[in-house]
Amino acid sequence: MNLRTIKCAVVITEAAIKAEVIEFMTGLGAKGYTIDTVCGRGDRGVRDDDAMLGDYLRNVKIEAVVPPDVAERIITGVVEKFFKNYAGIAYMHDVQIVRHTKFEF
Amino acid sequence: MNLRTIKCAVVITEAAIKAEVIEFMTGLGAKGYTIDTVCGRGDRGVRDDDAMLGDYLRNVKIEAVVPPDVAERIITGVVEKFFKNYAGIAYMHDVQIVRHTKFEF
Amino acid sequence: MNLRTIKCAVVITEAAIKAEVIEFMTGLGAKGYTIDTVCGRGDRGVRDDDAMLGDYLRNVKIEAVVPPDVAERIITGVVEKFFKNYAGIAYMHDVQIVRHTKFEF
Amino acid sequence: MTEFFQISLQNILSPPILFFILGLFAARVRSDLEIPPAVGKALSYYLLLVIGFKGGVELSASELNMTLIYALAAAVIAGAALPLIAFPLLRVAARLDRVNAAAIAAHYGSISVVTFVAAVSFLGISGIAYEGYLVAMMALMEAPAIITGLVLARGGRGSNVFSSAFVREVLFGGTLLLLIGSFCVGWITGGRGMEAMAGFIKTPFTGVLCFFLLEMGIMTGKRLSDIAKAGLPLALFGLYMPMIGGVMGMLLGALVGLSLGGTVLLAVLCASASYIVVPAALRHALPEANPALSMPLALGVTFPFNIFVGIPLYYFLAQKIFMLL
Amino acid sequence: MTEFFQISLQNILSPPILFFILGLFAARVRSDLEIPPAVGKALSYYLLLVIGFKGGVELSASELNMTLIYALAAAVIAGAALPLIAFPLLRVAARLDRVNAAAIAAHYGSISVVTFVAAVSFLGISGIAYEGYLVAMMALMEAPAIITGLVLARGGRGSNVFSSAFVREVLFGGTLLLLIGSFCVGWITGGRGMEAMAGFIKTPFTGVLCFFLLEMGIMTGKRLSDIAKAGLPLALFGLYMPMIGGVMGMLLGALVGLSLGGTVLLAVLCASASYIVVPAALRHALPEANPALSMPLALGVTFPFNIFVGIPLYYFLAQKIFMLL
Amino acid sequence: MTEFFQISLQNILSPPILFFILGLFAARVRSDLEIPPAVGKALSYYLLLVIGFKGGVELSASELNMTLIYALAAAVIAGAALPLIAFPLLRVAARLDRVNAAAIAAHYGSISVVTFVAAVSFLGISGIAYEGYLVAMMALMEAPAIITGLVLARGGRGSNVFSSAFVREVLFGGTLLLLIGSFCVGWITGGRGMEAMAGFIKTPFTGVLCFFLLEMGIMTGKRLSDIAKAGLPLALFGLYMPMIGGVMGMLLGALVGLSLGGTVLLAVLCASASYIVVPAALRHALPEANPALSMPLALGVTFPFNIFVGIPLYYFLAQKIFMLL
Ligand SMILES: Nc1ncnc2c1ncn2[C@@H]1O[C@H](COP(=O)(O)O)[C@@H](O)[C@H]1O
Ligand SMILES: Nc1ncnc2c1ncn2[C@@H]1O[C@H](COP(=O)(O)O)[C@@H](O)[C@H]1O
Ligand SMILES: Nc1ncnc2c1ncn2[C@@H]1O[C@H](COP(=O)(O)O)[C@@H](O)[C@H]1O
Ligand code: NA
Ligand code: NA
Ligand code: NA
Repeated sequence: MNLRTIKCAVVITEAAIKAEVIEFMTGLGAKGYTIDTVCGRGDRGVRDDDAMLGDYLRNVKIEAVVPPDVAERIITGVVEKFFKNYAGIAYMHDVQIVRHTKFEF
Repeated sequence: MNLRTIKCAVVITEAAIKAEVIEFMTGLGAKGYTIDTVCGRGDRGVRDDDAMLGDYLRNVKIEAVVPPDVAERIITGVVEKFFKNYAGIAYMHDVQIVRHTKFEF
Repeated sequence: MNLRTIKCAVVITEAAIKAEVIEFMTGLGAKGYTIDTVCGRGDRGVRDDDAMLGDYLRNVKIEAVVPPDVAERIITGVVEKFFKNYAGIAYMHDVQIVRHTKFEF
Repeated sequence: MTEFFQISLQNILSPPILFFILGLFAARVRSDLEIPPAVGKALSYYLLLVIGFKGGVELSASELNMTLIYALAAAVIAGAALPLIAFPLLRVAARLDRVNAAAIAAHYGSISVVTFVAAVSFLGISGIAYEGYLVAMMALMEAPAIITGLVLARGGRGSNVFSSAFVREVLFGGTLLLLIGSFCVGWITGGRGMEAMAGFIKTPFTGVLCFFLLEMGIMTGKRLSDIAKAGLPLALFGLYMPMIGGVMGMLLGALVGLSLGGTVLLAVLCASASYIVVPAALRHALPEANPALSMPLALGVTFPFNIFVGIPLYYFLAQKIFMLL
Repeated sequence: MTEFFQISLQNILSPPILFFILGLFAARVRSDLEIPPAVGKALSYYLLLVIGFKGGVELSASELNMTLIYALAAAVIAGAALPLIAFPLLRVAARLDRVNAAAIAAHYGSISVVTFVAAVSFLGISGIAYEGYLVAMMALMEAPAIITGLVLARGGRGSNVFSSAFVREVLFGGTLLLLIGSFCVGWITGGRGMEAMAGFIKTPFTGVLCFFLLEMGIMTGKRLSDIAKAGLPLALFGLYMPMIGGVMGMLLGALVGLSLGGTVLLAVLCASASYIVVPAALRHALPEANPALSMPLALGVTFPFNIFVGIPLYYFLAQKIFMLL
Repeated sequence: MTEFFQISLQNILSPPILFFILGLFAARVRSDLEIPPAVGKALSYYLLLVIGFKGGVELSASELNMTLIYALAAAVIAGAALPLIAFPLLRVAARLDRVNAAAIAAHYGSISVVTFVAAVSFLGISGIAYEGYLVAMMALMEAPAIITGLVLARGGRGSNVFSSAFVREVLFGGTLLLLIGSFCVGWITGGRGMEAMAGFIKTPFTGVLCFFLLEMGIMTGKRLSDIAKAGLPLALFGLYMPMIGGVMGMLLGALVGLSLGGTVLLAVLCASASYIVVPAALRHALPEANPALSMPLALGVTFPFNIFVGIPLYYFLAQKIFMLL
């Protein structure tokens, strides 16, 4: 099988907007995603997993393996759409995959 | 210390076959791995962490820092061996490390 | 927006020294970090999440998106400072980001 | 008939069922109400421990007779026979391919512990006793059901049915092991053990069951939409198959001479479908089978049917049968 | 006065409060003592279930009269009115911008379930009864408080106040849904239900509350340092606002004819500030508001104030009022 | 001798120990039975809270006398002395390097709370009373043990023994803090507190202990294989060291005038080895030490030895000693 290089777009943000961000990413062309609950720290201070106090204190890390153009639209898009009011970062990096049709429309 | 570029092979699949996949990866030459439980969505629908209902509904993310040839064999191998019947994706990407002997045989 | 390539430095080590490693990374110039509890295996054997038995059996995965020079100092630094006595690995890889000022001083 | 309505009303108006309804509602309105998975798992372990332990203690109190032997044999037979009934129905009525028909058949040969627990608490409220060894019967139904299913899937050829992974999943799977283990502990320690454990086994039981059924309701509610995908024929199977199983269980119970309570519980075992042990086992032994078909059916259709209609129905019918005897 | 000291001493020397202090201490010395989040969440669900269920059962026992109607109306009014009092204070005294002032105002119109539970257990120790429907009153205060807050933030224009996300967060949010749901279950099943559930509802209650307040203490302790950032004027608001609310609650309670216990609890509801439901709702409905301002205030200042001083104080004052009546 | 067999049989046939065996079995057959870590941690906190609280309540009931002072002193001495006995044995018999010998020595100077709890429930079944302040003694043994270990490791030079991290781990570590904190709460609230808490402290205790020992059995079983790596001399040390400690504890107990129950518990404290607090502390204070050596030994060898053989043995011997007195 021949490998192909596409992108992995990663968004780390408030669990409170998990659903919105996922919808946004799939809307831009992500055919799938993987999500995990994480803690962290940034300009908006420490964000720790106090499950009792609710999602808005926790972070989620959402990653989607997508074609380069989709990845770029995702990371630029989330910054514009969400990161004015919500805590978060977004980045992308190259990944080599086998079944490229699985990740493209 | 001089850095060296090798690969990080990532496999996201059903927790049910965690043991088999790990064995497969170490068998191909991974001297270590890091594993985490994740949720996600793909062609086989949403896979969420309903611990009560058992592993086959959850995903694990297994990553192994390995030499490039091993990484390639891992991601092509898991696709052939597991992803016909099991949900999952696999990819690899470059990483720079310090103690390369730690990751090679 | 124009993208810029910087680094993501990843450290996987014993949860017991989580605080020390974070301090070390931020000390070297990481303006933020994301952390997660993971399991894994390496030269020091299997490290699984037996929360009851305490942190020293668990791993944490700490990643920081930072300028290349900081990333290099982090991964070479943690190896020297911590990995003689503690279990762990460290690596870095390229990532493209949008708001580079967010990650640089 | 009014009598049956009274019974099912009494069932539905009990706290556990009402919390199950609350869970269903929460899931439908997409509430963020959700028992953390780790806690849900611990609660399920609590129920397994309690049910197993109680069964063992009761067995230790009752002297062993032939009925026990017959009953255990009946359980094995039921576990193996039910898939043979379900399989053709699934092939013909639901037009499923061999593998998926066999897989689902295995689910219906096996049992749902939570349905059993709900039935036990239903009998408790009505103050009806049952044989302690019904827990053992429950434990004996899993394996035959799965094996039959695998043989059906392989078209008669039961090749590598007993892979080590399979054995570990089924015989040593957490669910069954804790159930049987607790059963043995209860059996060994008997009344003395129950004395020491009562505050844990009896005091919070109903409440924990409510908490647990709340979570079950949420999980069931989440999957209701998947049933549409499964299609009407399959959904209907999820409704009539438990009744077939229930009747078969009742007749078996009366045949081997179980008490009224025992007969109801055996009916519930035969009527219920596994959504934890069997899916896990088949994921390894029959990976070609599509879990997205069986899960919603067992959890989304048959489980609520038994909770709302099945349990009171089998009780009502069993009463009638016992009057004839 | 000595009388008040006795009351608050009796309050502070009760196990729940002492465990709260232990938690504060643990956080201050940066101990690794920490209830796992999943368990903490489950415990909070337990408390909601218990409080809701008990309230429902008690309501089913008492005949419905006009007081109930008045009381429920009073709750809605209180929830809507308190933010109108808090808002100007925050704008002027604490010099906050419109949005953040409105956001914090909403927190103080709403309620803190844990403070309510602590007050219930305080009344329990003193053997003072209260109306079951106070739980319903508690549930009715959230929405008006948040809506008022949003209208204030939007400068009168209540645009898109009722977004679907908002409704789901507030009406169908886990906290409220479980509280109201359990209340209904208790109401429907009444005494019979309580009989079946007592071992879960009553037996471990105080102990679980201790466990939970231990965790609350840890979380509060962690946030004490953030208060400094909030600044003195805001911290002071966290101290005098509950007293304003408490007095208002007392008068409302006496006015609508609640019992002594009920009056104290209404005072506690008005005095307490939400740190779970409101922050979650506003994160969606008012994202410009900075949660780092409201959280430490409600959890770090007002919550401990009510636990240590507020509850006994409102009880002491309510007694005095009832003597005059 | 038959008498000893009866005692240990009665011990082994108690639900907690049987569930421990079930856990061992589950781990050996690689079952997926596993209490979620979050729940396991919460259960351990429950046991700490209960043990601490009960101890405090009992202490508040008994008048303070010199025995208390002697006993506390004895605990400190035991904690500091045991590593001095263990160290040479480890150096010579097990041929360990200085650092690892010192590290393991510290483990055996310290204590295992779960072993203590198991002994308490063992005494409870036999209806034997013990001094409440044994909990305080338990708390006092940790620090001296670790400090002695560090001094031994540093070859006499106790440099940076008291790093802030060290103090936080040992004095303010979750385990110890919750134990002492609950002890104080129990002491302050006394009988009144126990009244309010009994439904949480006493009712589910044995059951929770079963659940917890089930998990302990699983964790122990998982580590049995690691013992092979540790080597026979070290494994043997894990068997004879507890007996040395046990005898020392008994003599100390009799010397300071503890009751029979108190003497047995002190023996258990001296015989047991820490696998939570000490490893965590040493990971910071003595990172060169290899945790893969001490853990399997304390958890895989000494813990089960004490559970199965030690506890009944120390009880049997203590009885004999008390007959001579
Ligand atoms: N430089 C960084 N590297 C890795 N993760 C980061 C970084 N900055 C922020 N984060 C993550 O993004 C979340 C929100 O960041 P912020 O909006 O800066 O508070 C933090 O809680 C971290 O989890
Ligand atoms: N494009 C993607 N990006 C990231 N993760 C994915 C993607 N597609 C699938 N996954 C992950 O792989 C799992 C199985 O995928 P699938 O086999 O397509 O159902 C999903 O549950 C996700 O966790
Ligand atoms: N080659 C590897 N790939 C990914 N993770 C690794 C690798 N080697 C070690 N690790 C992680 O680093 C931790 C400590 O490694 P070690 O110090 O080799 O025992 C392990 O528990 C794994 O989580
Ligand atoms: Na069945
Ligand atoms: Na309020
Ligand atoms: Na010891």
